[in-house]
Amino acid sequence: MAKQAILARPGGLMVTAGLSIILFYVALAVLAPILAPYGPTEVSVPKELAGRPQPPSPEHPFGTNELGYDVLSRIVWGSRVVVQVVALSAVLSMAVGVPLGLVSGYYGGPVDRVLSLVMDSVYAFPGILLAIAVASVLGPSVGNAAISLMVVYVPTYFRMVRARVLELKARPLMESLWTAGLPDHWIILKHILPNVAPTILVVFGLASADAILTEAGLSFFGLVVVYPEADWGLDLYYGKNWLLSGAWWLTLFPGLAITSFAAGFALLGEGLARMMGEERWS
Amino acid sequence: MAQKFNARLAIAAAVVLIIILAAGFYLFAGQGGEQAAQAPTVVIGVTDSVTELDPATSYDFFTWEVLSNVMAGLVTYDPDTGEIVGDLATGWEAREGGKVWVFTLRPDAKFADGTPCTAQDVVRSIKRVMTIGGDPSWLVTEFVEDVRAIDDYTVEFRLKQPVGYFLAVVATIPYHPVHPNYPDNEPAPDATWGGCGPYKISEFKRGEYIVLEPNPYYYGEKPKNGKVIIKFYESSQALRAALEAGDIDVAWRTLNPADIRDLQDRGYNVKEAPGLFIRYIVVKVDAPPTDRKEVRQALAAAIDRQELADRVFQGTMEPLYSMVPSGLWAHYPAFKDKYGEGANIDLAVQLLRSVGYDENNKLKVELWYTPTHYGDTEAQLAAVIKEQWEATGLIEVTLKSSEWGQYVEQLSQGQFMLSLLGWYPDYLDPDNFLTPFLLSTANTWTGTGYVNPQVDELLQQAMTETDQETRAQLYKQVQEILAEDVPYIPLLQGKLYVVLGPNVVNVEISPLQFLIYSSIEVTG
Amino acid sequence: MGSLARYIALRAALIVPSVLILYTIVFVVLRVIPGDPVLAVLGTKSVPPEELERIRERLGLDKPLYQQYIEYLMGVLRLDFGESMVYTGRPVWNDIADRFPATLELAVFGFLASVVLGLASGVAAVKGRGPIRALANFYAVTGYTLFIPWIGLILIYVFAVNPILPFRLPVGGRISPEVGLREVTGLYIVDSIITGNIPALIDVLAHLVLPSVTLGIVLGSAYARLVRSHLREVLASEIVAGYRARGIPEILLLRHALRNTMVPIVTYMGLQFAILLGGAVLTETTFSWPGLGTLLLERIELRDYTAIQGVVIFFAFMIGLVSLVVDVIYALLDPRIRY
Amino acid sequence: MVLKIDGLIIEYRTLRGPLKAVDGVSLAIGRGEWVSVVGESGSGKTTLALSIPRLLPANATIVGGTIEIEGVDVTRLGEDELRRRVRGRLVGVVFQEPGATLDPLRRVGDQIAEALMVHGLASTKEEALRLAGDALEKVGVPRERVSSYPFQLSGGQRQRVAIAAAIALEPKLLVADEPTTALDVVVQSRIMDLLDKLRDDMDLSILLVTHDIALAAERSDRIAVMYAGKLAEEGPAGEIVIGPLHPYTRGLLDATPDLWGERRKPKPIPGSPPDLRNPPSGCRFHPRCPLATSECKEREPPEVRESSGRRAYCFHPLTR
Amino acid sequence: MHQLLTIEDLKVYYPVYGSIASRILGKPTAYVKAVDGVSLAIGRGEWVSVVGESGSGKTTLAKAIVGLLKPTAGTILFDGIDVARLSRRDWRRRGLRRRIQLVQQDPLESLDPMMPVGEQIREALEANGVARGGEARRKALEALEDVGLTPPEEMYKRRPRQLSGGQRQRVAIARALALEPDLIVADEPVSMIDVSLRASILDLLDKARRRGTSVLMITHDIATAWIYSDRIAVMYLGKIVEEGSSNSVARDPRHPYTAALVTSVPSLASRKPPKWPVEGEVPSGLRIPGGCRFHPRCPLATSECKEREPAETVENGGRRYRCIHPLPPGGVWKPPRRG
Repeated sequence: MAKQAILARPGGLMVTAGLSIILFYVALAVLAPILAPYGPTEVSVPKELAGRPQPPSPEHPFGTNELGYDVLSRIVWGSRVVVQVVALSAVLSMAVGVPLGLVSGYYGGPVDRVLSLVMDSVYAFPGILLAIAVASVLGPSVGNAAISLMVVYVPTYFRMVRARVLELKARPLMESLWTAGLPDHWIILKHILPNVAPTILVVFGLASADAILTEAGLSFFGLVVVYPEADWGLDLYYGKNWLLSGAWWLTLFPGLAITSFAAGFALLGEGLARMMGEERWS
Repeated sequence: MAQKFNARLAIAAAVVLIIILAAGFYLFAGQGGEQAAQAPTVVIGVTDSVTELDPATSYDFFTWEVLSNVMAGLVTYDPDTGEIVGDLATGWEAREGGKVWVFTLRPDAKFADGTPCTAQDVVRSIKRVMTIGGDPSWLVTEFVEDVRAIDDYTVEFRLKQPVGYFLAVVATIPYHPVHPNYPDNEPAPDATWGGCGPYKISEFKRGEYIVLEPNPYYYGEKPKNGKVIIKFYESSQALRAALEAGDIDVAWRTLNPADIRDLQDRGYNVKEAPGLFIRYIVVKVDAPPTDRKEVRQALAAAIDRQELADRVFQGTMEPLYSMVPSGLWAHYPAFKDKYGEGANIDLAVQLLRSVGYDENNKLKVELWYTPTHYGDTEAQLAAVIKEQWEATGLIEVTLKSSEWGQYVEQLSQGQFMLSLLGWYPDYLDPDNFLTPFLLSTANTWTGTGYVNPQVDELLQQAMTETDQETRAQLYKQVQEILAEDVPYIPLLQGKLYVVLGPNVVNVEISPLQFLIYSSIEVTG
Repeated sequence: MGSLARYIALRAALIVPSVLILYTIVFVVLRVIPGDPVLAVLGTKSVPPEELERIRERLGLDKPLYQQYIEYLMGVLRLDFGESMVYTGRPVWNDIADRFPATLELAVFGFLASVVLGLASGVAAVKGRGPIRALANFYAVTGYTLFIPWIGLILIYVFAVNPILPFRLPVGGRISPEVGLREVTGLYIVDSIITGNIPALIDVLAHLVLPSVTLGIVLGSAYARLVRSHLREVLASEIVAGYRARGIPEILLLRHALRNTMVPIVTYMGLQFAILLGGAVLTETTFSWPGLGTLLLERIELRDYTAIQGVVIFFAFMIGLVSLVVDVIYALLDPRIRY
Repeated sequence: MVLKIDGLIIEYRTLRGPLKAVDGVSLAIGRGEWVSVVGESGSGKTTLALSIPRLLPANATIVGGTIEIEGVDVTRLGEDELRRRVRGRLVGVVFQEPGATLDPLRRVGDQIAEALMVHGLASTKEEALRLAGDALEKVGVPRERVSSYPFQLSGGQRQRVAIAAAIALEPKLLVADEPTTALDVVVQSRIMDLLDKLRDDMDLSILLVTHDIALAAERSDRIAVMYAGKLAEEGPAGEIVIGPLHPYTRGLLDATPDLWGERRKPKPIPGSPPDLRNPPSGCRFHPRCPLATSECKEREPPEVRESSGRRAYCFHPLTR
Repeated sequence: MHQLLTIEDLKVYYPVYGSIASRILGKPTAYVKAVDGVSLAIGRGEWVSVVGESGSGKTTLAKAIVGLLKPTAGTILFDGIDVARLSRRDWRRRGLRRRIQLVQQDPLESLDPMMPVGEQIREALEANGVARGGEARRKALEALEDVGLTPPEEMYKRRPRQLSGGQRQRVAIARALALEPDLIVADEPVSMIDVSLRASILDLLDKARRRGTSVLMITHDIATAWIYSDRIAVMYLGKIVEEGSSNSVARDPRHPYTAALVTSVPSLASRKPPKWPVEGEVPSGLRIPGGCRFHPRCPLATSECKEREPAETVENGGRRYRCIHPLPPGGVWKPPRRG
């Protein structure tokens, strides 16, 4: 497939846009010390102004919060937390969900039935509630937030991978592999996994979009980092207290960051799905 | 199929139509609402909630406020002078050196359905509290040996030991008589029979609202309004928005400081009253590094309370230099005397250096806070304290947080080096601001580990003493030791704010910090 | 229909294991949390320690964990969800019964809003022209990434605080107590209709607008996405080719296509219900909606074990029930389904 | 002439560039005549068939030529006119897997009746259902089946119902796009019998698209052989199978096993069909043609016409 | 003749879950008797075709032979081993996977789209211990060249999508042949292939047969079967109704069903028998008619056919059929008139 044609393919524009957004935020996270104009908890306005949020100005394009912290800088620094949590949780969820899904789907049997029942039960439960429950056990930290998200998204990967494996198993391909005399582990690793990989990529995009929102929810309830550390959801939580006093910038910008980053992943996932012609993802 | 489709369309159309109708209603509600009101109704908004409408089990500030408006106790506080005055009781007498208390009741007290309220009701209610053994029952069981009705209008309490401030204890909610309908030995969390106070509960929708109407048989002054509705909001923003949208007349507990100031700037009438709510840091004295007195003193010295009040609370709290809040009679600002008013960085640095800390060997401390229990400003409070301590150049602060349910357990297990906490008094006496914190047998819940036999003795002495002058003297000594030993660093004292909608002309707050609903007057 | 009844019974029986799984998860999770319901309520009150012990004993917290696990489970079998650990003597069931109607009302209207929005934009994403189509597509893909508290705040700002419409919508709660609604079912819409209280009905609907629209906007995008892809698929199918070849007008064709589209989407609605409940939690906090989600959050903070367990079991049960109902609806929509 | 296609060119826009699926095809069908278009996959036969009721996918455009049905040039008609005058009314269509065109959620009678009402052939639902029943009877399905859902019918009945739906409006032309590819020979033969009967009963013209030249030869009056978007040869069925003019037709015949002919191994045509995005120059068949000369590579082949109306496009037409 | 494969009274029944409830419970409501007592033998180097309509059970038969399905009853003796009873592991361990190869209908579906086709041949060689490493690669290249995919180095690297349909089927055959099997089971190997290319694919199988490999071809195309095979077995509803040398079965059938089949095949020939009429369609395997299973459609059926299952008649020369009223020699030319 010609590289230059990626934009012309169905979903190509979406994938490109999504990837750009994701890369933008990842770059922001990596380069935060260079890019952020101020430290996340640096009182960047004169002390007499530090009691009230200051509106956007040339020095502070996104304004400052009530403690005199620069909102733009906090969004830049906050991206580190979000990127870490989402990346870590995606890796963890895949590491658990994908192999389980592969094996469970491939071999079937009573283990598969029990595993599916457990995963389905968890999957059917509102993810944000589950994440909150787990996160409040573990206490606020990036690692703990990632684990909480993992609990929510392992079933997602598991179910998708398993469903895809079952789909593959029903195809003539599998009969051809069995009759070719290939051993099971080889079939799983060399044939099923590569064929499931696009699905995993799609699920990665869609689940990560959702994970960002769940992370924001956890953060909103103070379950990811401890203030004054910067994190979008937490900043939005405190920022909203000033909305009615007119300090809209404390609400608008963190919210935009959350939504746009999540949208990046959504575009990636959906774009990939369309590219592969498989649009039916729940 | 076609029919089904049309049915669906019809439903959709109906929904749209109803929404348009609703819109229209709201458009004209302004005009319509005014003529309808004859007995003015007051709508109060709070972010609190009413938990259990049973004085035997409820033990939170706001439920007590509501109960205090629907019930009457033996004694109460005069809103103007702050003195304890009779309410159901017309007189009382302390006998046997404060071990036996006898109250004489007024004969005209009646419950909201006209049932007279007698000494037997008082006795039964208090015994009920003791039997049920709910959360606040210790307020009775700690003090009262026995209670009995001598006749229909005389109640006698026999205490376990003489208590100088027993009247302040009797003023608390568990001592308020309840309607005979309340079952004797089981709690009635949803009961609305109430007591014999100025209001009766006409409707209670948990988590949504409670409606109070005047008790027609109330012996005291008639309320200045026809009905009180209290609506519960999830957040202070919602509360504020409701006020601005005109959904409520009075915005009561708890608006964010920022919103109070902002509403004031926008011309809302904001009523301010001194408050008895205090904020302080619990210091763990039995583990390094805060086991060294110099370290604790340095931490206390480096605090700039005014900055905290201004930057975090927009001036809605005041600096506090003792655990006993100013305004209460035994208040003595011991920390101001010892460490000065602002941040005493020099002293802090000197103290820290004296125990071997320097720029290369900084004092490392952990400060814990709980993010929501004390409102949304808590994280900012911690952040600014961190700034202040780190301004010494010799301290490195790590902030940690856990949510309330976990926080209190960790606290009581002494897991926190430094932790932010707050305190509402159970009864209005300096004892309630000192004993629970400093008496070594009573302060285990704070996890401080503070034990000082001298303090224990002083507090015991003050408890049984009935002379206020002598007690004040004893409490002053305790507060001086507090500033020296620093098991707690008092930070701030709350002020109370009621933001009034345009129609509200008067509102009063009782010395116990309760809003007196009957005092709220609205125009039109 | 006998087989349908048998099927329903079977499906209902299948709810049990998943309720059990969630109860177990929650029980384990709760008991490893440091935290204590007794301290959460009394922790900063000067309650004597022996008093605290006594209360713990009364709540059964001194018993071994397995005993607590089994006793609660046995209770649930008798439909007894236990008493709250923080509100003395108050059965958890009462809390659930109080709050559930609110959540149900929000869920139903949020669901309606999301279906309306999702259908409209899903169709627009396929059949619309130019910018409308692009916009609908964009919404379909990214709509669900709107953070509920954020979009809720924006709606509050725009429709209640600085209203762009000539009237304000209420920002919180389910009803203005002034309208004096007599409660029958707890579902205020139903109550106001059966008591004939028109002002109350209008008031309740007005209170529902912002929360359900918030929920609808976010959840609608999922439907939009599904409608879009299934509709495209159906429109490209032989079925539609057949209709087209018979000269059936586009509008009728779209109607038939939509019905075929709805079949797979209805199955999805069962799962969506869980997301709906999750979204309702955030919506409830944003709009002071006294529902089960806020109850759960409240009680998690207070470590009210019985209440949390009760709500989770109830949620799990509801989700099971809804997916059952969805499956039955599915059968009604699709004549091919046999039990 | 019921149908007259002249110089038709249809282009598809695809991701990897445009392709001409039909390139200058002319074809006519008279009343009651059965013409079969034979070709392999990618020959453009389906595109040609579906262009008649203008049912091509959105990425296909008629670039040139005309399609006249009963004197109406459908390439000039708007979507609305096509719907009202052409589809279903002048041209009925039977697709591959005819049963799949039935809406699984609706009763078959409703589906047929709907078309009748939309086109104003019935004014009431009852009348429409009655006519739908008539149509079912014409294809040999009991009229009670109007109230059945497709899933309640057997596979063969579904095919017949689909055909009934296509002829219910009494069109002049029936376009059948490989309606029997997925079917077994026994069923195929019965469906063909049905089409034959309908042709007689209704004086219907039939355009059958198939890859099976034997099937075409058995059933149709005339055969048009397509290769790579172009017509290779067209003429009376009998003449074509006995003595094809075009080497491709010959190849096709030799590659087809014939149970009642000589028992010999079929001969494959060497090579494979071309990529239409990048078709061979000159005669498109030349890379696979045993008779190809340099001329074939360079120029488009001329039309060879015979008095019988037979025509072929070849430099080196075979002789009998 | 020494038979390579001997199938004895093979039965393969599929459970049918007629309702969702039965699926949940795992209790089939019925069984489809896809293969219902089939006996068939294939000699070394022999080409046998099984011909039947869809639903006749011919594909199930193929799957059972290659060990993809566990037969319900009966034996499949392959070179003396009863493969019907072997576990999947035993199939591999005893080297049967190499010796019996399957060629499927749709090469696009049976090849892994993600792997270069050469690698797919190579992994089969390695998995069956035919060759390893560079040797395996060399053999894979050879196999590609053998089936006419040149240049093999270039073709080795291609993925299935980069090949035409005919080329893909060549790959599938190359993989099968590379393992030098004793038996190739080809399930409709050319039905998805363009007419002009079919012969070239079948020729590959024919070449292998001439080298001593037995071929079992499953097809619905009796004309092709007639040309290529030594013997033809005609299946109807899970039973072989007629079997014999391909010329005799295809041109001079004894069974009325075979007669209907062969007379329905379109032909260009000037002289061909008139069509034999049959009624209705192949019934579902769930409701197999009693007696002779063809009787409801048979133009020659009598009441006897309804009652008695016809026994197998074996003629001299090994031809056998199950019919109470078999056609006389040449009888296919005289179809009965039906009223």
